[in-house]
Amino acid sequence: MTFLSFLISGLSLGSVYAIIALGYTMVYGIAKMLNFAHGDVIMVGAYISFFASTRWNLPPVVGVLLAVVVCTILGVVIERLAYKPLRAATSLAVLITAIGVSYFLQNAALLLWSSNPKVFTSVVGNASLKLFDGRLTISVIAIVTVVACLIIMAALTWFTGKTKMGKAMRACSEDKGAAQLMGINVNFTISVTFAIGSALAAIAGVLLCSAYPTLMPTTGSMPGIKAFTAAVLGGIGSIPGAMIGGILLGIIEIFGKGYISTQLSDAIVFSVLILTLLVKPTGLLGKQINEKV
Amino acid sequence: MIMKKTTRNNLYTYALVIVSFIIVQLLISGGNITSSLKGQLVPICAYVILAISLNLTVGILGELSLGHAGFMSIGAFAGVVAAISLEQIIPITLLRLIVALIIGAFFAGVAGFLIGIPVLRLKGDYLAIVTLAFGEIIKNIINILYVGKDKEGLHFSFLTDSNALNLGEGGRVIIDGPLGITGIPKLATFTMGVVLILITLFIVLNLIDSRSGRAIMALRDNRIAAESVGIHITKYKLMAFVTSAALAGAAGTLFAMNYSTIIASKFGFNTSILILVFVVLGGLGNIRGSIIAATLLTILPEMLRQFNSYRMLLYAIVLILIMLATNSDEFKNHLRGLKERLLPRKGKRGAEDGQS
Amino acid sequence: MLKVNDINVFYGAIHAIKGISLEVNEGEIVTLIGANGAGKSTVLKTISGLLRTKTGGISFLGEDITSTAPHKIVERGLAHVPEGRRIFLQMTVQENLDMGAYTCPSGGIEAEMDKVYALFPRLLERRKQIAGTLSGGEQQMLAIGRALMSKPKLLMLDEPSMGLAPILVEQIFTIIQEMNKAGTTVLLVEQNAQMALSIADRAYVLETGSISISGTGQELSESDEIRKAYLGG
Amino acid sequence: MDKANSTETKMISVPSTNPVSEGDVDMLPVLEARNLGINFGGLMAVNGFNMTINRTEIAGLIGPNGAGKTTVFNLLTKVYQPTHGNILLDGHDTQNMTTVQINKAGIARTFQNIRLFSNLTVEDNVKLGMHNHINYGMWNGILRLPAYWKGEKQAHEKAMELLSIFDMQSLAGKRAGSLPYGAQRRLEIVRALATKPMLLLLDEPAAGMNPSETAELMDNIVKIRDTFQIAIMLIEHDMNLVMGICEKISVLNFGKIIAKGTPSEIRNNPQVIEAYLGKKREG
Amino acid sequence: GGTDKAPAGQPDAGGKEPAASAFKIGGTGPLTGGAAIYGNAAKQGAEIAVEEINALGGIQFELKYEDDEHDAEKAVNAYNKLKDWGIQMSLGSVTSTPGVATSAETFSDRIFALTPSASAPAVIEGKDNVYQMCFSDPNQGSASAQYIVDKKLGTKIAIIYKNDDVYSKGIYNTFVSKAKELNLAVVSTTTFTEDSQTDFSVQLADAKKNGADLIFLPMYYTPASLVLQQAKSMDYSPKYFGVDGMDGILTLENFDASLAEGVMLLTPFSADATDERTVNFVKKYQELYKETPNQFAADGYDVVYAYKKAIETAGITPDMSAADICEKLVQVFPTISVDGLTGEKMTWAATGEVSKTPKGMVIEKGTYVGMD
Ligand SMILES: Nc1ncnc2c1ncn2[C@@H]1O[C@H](COP(=O)(O)OP(=O)(O)OP(=O)(O)O)[C@@H](O)[C@H]1O
Ligand SMILES: Nc1ncnc2c1ncn2[C@@H]1O[C@H](COP(=O)(O)OP(=O)(O)OP(=O)(O)O)[C@@H](O)[C@H]1O
Ligand SMILES: [Mg+2]
Ligand SMILES: [Mg+2]
Repeated sequence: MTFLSFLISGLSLGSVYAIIALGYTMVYGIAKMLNFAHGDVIMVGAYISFFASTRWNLPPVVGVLLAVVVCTILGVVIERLAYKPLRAATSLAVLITAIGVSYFLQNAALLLWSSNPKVFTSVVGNASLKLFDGRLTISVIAIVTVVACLIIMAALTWFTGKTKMGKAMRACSEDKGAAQLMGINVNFTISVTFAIGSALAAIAGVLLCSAYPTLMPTTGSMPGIKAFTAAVLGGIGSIPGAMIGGILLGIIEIFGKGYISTQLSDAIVFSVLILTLLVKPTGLLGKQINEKV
Repeated sequence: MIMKKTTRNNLYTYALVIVSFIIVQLLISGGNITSSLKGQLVPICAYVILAISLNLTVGILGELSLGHAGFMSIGAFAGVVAAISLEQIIPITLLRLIVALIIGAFFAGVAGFLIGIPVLRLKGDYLAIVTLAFGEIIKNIINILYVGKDKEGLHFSFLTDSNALNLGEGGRVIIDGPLGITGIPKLATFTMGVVLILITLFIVLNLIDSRSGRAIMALRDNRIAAESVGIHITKYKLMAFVTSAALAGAAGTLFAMNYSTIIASKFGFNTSILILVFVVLGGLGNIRGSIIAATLLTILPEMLRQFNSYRMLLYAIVLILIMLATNSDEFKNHLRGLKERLLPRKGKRGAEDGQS
Repeated sequence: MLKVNDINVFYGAIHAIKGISLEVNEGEIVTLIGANGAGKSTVLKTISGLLRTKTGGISFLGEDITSTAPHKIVERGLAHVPEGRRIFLQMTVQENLDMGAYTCPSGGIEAEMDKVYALFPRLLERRKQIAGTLSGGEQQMLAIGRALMSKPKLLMLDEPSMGLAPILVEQIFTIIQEMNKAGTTVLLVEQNAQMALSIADRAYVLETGSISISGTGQELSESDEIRKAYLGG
Repeated sequence: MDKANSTETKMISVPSTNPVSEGDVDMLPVLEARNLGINFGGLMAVNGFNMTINRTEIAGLIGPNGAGKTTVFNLLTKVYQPTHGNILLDGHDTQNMTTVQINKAGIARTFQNIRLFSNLTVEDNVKLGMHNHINYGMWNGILRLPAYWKGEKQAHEKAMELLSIFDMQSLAGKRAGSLPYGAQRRLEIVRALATKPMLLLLDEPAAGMNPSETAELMDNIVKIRDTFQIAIMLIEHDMNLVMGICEKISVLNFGKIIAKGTPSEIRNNPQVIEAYLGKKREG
Repeated sequence: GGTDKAPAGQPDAGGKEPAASAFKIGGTGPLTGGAAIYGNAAKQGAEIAVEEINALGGIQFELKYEDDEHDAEKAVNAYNKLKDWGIQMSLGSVTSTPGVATSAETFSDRIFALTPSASAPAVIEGKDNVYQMCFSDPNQGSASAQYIVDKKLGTKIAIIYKNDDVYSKGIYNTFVSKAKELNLAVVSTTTFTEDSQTDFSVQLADAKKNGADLIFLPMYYTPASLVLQQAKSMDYSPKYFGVDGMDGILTLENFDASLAEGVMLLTPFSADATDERTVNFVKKYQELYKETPNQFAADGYDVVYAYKKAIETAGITPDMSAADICEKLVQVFPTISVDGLTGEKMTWAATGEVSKTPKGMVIEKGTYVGMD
């Protein structure tokens, strides 16, 4: 029974990572940049949803929608102002700018919303399912998160694989110049990518804080890094990979804590990551692209 | 023979460091330096060395590392443990500091070697994430490491607490898990820091401009071609990585010896990123740039203190603007346009002021 | 159809194109020849909008496109097979061709693709292969095929014969001529000046960023100066 | 320098058809490929490939696009490990050798898509070719011991000498990536030569060159063979070049050799005309 | 940032005001970053005290807080900045790791320091001029164990502590050794870190599995609120015993107070206390900062009043140098007794350690109730 309950905790934590990782991998796979500010967009999304329900008394659904809208706009604006001017620069330059944006968002949140943590009200309430005479509890939010994660993954897979915009995104990710020569509006495509990534960040923020309800200006940064790790574990740019990576990461974290040592849990998670990459150097589902000589 | 362009360039770099040192010394002896700046001299030296050493990995070898602070951390802890345990054996502080620096560099170098062997087979972002992972693992391990000394020598223990060290009479706990090390003798000096920068420069610049350095840069530019001319990939990757780690270790010792306390959490992802910011801002492969960027960006947050709570927000904005200004043609054009538009307007505004 | 009027192009401080004017009329094959580094590719990139002119203007089908975004220019019927192929290395052959038809309504894509496969049967064989693992020549075929997918009015080719087997070079030139007969105007950049001149209606010779000579294909291939400098004779 | 250059040019003005000079050359072939093959997920890109190359021979490898020519080079240099067959280099089997070891053992190559160290100078590119012939280690370099100065001086002189083959001394300080295309191709050849190979593999050395540049290149290839007394194998689609300087030619189609022989034999081989040359006359 | 407003009527242009009439006091604390709550609270508490005292018209203070981002290096920078400004008495650092670093500096610079809340023993160890306003960690740990045994609150104890945190680990250490001494059974010990402080399911499962009836939570209230919430969703309802860092849990915006029902803690301060001083302070704090003060704010407030008392006792004037002030304070501090928000008749040992009686509190219906 402990095993099962650990597994469920792992799944729940993992699917939060997975949802963040999906947004991460989207931007990462297409704009070819490590958007270290992604975690902070999550934080903004969570704050918006928080204020919607506690201050403005809006129903949860409206709150989530509002968060999605605000984050989408935020993502696009950030892209336009901070990343677009760097299209021609090295990817490291963009990475550092993203870190600047991350600092900016955190400190702006600190000034606007104070450092005092807020307790998030779960958008689906705190209900839980009890199985085996109550020896096993599964919270509704865990189920919602896993389901949301699956839906988002399926939708993204369909979107990038089957739609015209999805194809344009793949083309941009490989060669922006050549994509332009195909008649693709590269700037618009990348904006759309950021819009989607940020909308997902808003949803991730709401779900993250519904499951783990403390909200502070730094709430997004650690899950952001974990999700980045998850995205790489699953294989950069691979949508199912991000999902599997996220869930595995959550499960490993919980099992590592539960069966080995809580003191070593971070080391365990990262060791598994390293071992996995040594065996599969491009992540679990990453494509092994051999350079033709 | 006419001096090579690189040689001349390198001389400028040494001169920059030496002249800055002399100026600062003059300021100090004239009493014209604020405590704030004076307090930052040693950390600036440490960050300069860290930036130079990371530039060796990122700029010269061309591999993104997100765990450089891990090596700094190993150097800091190993060096301080050495300095504390050698207190009686080597009473001369300068000598003890030097020994500590060497030990810090050695342990970090060994860690670089052990990590480098598996890691350097990976490519690009995968390698980056693994360096990040190692940085976090190092942090985690030091957090559960207990080291103490007594008459019988050093004692080690993992996971439990300092009691498990079973120290004898008069024993002293040196590393106390997450509590880190407290009561560190403040041996680091600005002069020593500058000397260490010069040594670092000597090693790195000479390495780059030699047969081995060429091979390292060849790997960066084109791995397949490098193999085709008979360059042993792993050997040179390791050479760069280990050198970089060892120098970071020495910098870590220097850094730690400037504060009375260090804890492992200090050397996490954020510090690694900070060092990376120095490197990218100074320019990949540009050693002098690293020195300047590390110095300016270490001082910048202190300069912004007058803005109180807006300080870190401004820091973020300045960082973004610098990145845009140095890397974006589009942004440069905007700036130029803005200047052209502002200049005449400035004149107009002056006129308005005159009227009112 | 295409009018390039006194353009100047810079790479940072390097003045790569120094006041070039040229014209391509509907139905023509025009070729641009010149030594390595003369600026041929730069001219094409400027026309398709990948690079911007500092001064001067470009018009296509009577409309000014000097500062039109590249994807808009493609929509107007101009296709560019860039130097170095620039195919999407991680996509399959078929996906690459699909991308070529990005601006087209999805209806006619199949038919167009069949035409390309008919031109290059090797691509049909390798339809599912990842483009990055194709041989050099196969990649070149794919690059040309991809440009044809958009049914361009004006096709600009940058060294299409590079790396191709002799038999294929001939084929490519035949294809160019056939397409031209079917109504596509062609602007061709070639190292293989002899063959280029033999199919061209008109030609321009580029020398370090400016046009030194222009004339009909025949005139130029008979000129001694040209023979010496570019035809290896 | 100038003087040496002019004498050398004289020496190669008439391409010799029988370069094998007396005594000192061992009659063992430099390279022997036996039944070489590789399989890419079901596709036999090269299949049953046999070939010998003698010392100081210039051999050509031609064939339609995608025939497997570059793949043969990749097999010989162990970029890919062959799934079938053996390669004997100087009589020794090269099984289990890596690309680096192959280069040390005496094969150097250029690439179809230019692969220079584009951010380094031209001189450094050549010095990297000499990497294994410059004998000082890391500490000698860092501490600037005498071995460093001596090694670098020799390397510099040797690099200049090699660059002079293509008259490129004046470009020594330039960034390799900034060179015009043709010069980049030539630099790749110089870099390969600097590794002191017994066998030099050139993959489409004339691609992207105009006819007059190609003519110059032909002279230089022959000159290289004569000065360094090495064997050269080249892939090329420019028939003027192949027919002009190759002493023997192999034709590959669908991974298999379909013809071998002298230029004139190949030129008139109907199978080769059908698969590769086309009807057009060759100059 | 209210620092510039706080010292009412003080012209803050330049340090060379005629015959310095105000004492320059200042400290460092995390005003940005993940620990910003603590720094800002201490700062704001101190600001209120300064305002009150300045309004009386007697002793005048000029207060300055610098951001240390909860980092030793930044704290030393911040401290040096205060030195340049002309600090005469220091409020040390708000958190422990920076506190250890800055106290070493104040010690060698001979500037007196009284830290509101840096509770690690290393902060004051071997430094005659560094004092603490809060309990030191060992005291809290052993006092908690003692209290649990004395009041028979639990027999099987589980502990969850923060493995990479000086405060948490410090309390844990002494709690465990005291528990051993008192034969209090610790049946489950688990940890978490800064990087993994979202999910406590494993830690709670371990406690539950080992039948713990009381969980000791030596941690700050933010992670603690998650522990409570997750335990509830697991249907696990042991008793909880917290430390002073737990105070503040009820001030969390939107916190479901029912989760904290029955949580016990040893804390010197509670915002719900009904004494006049507390009521007055809480009211002012809420007006100014729109938040309910936590214990850090109270400590900050008390530090300023302790300084006032010491200044009055020792007869210190603002024109004295920091070093002179320091020598006087070193003499006078062990002798004074201060009434504050966090304790009546607080006194100090010459080691710098405070002596005040912690109050055992239990949370009932969303308010603190004394436990005795
Ligand atoms: N990205 C660039 N940055 C700087 N200079 C460049 C760049 N691209 C080209 N150049 C320079 O511009 C000039 C023209 O180059 P371009 O590529 O147009 O020549 P080309 O005629 O197409 O030559 P080739 O036959 O080699 O393709 C050359 O001198 C080249 O070095
Ligand atoms: N890594 C690989 N994976 C799959 N197929 C490959 C790979 N490398 C080469 N091929 C296939 O093997 C065949 C031979 O390729 P190769 O590059 O050797 O051709 P080539 O003779 O050099 O042609 P070209 O003259 O066009 O350069 C091609 O059909 C190519 O698609
Ligand atoms: Mg070109
Ligand atoms: Mg090939």
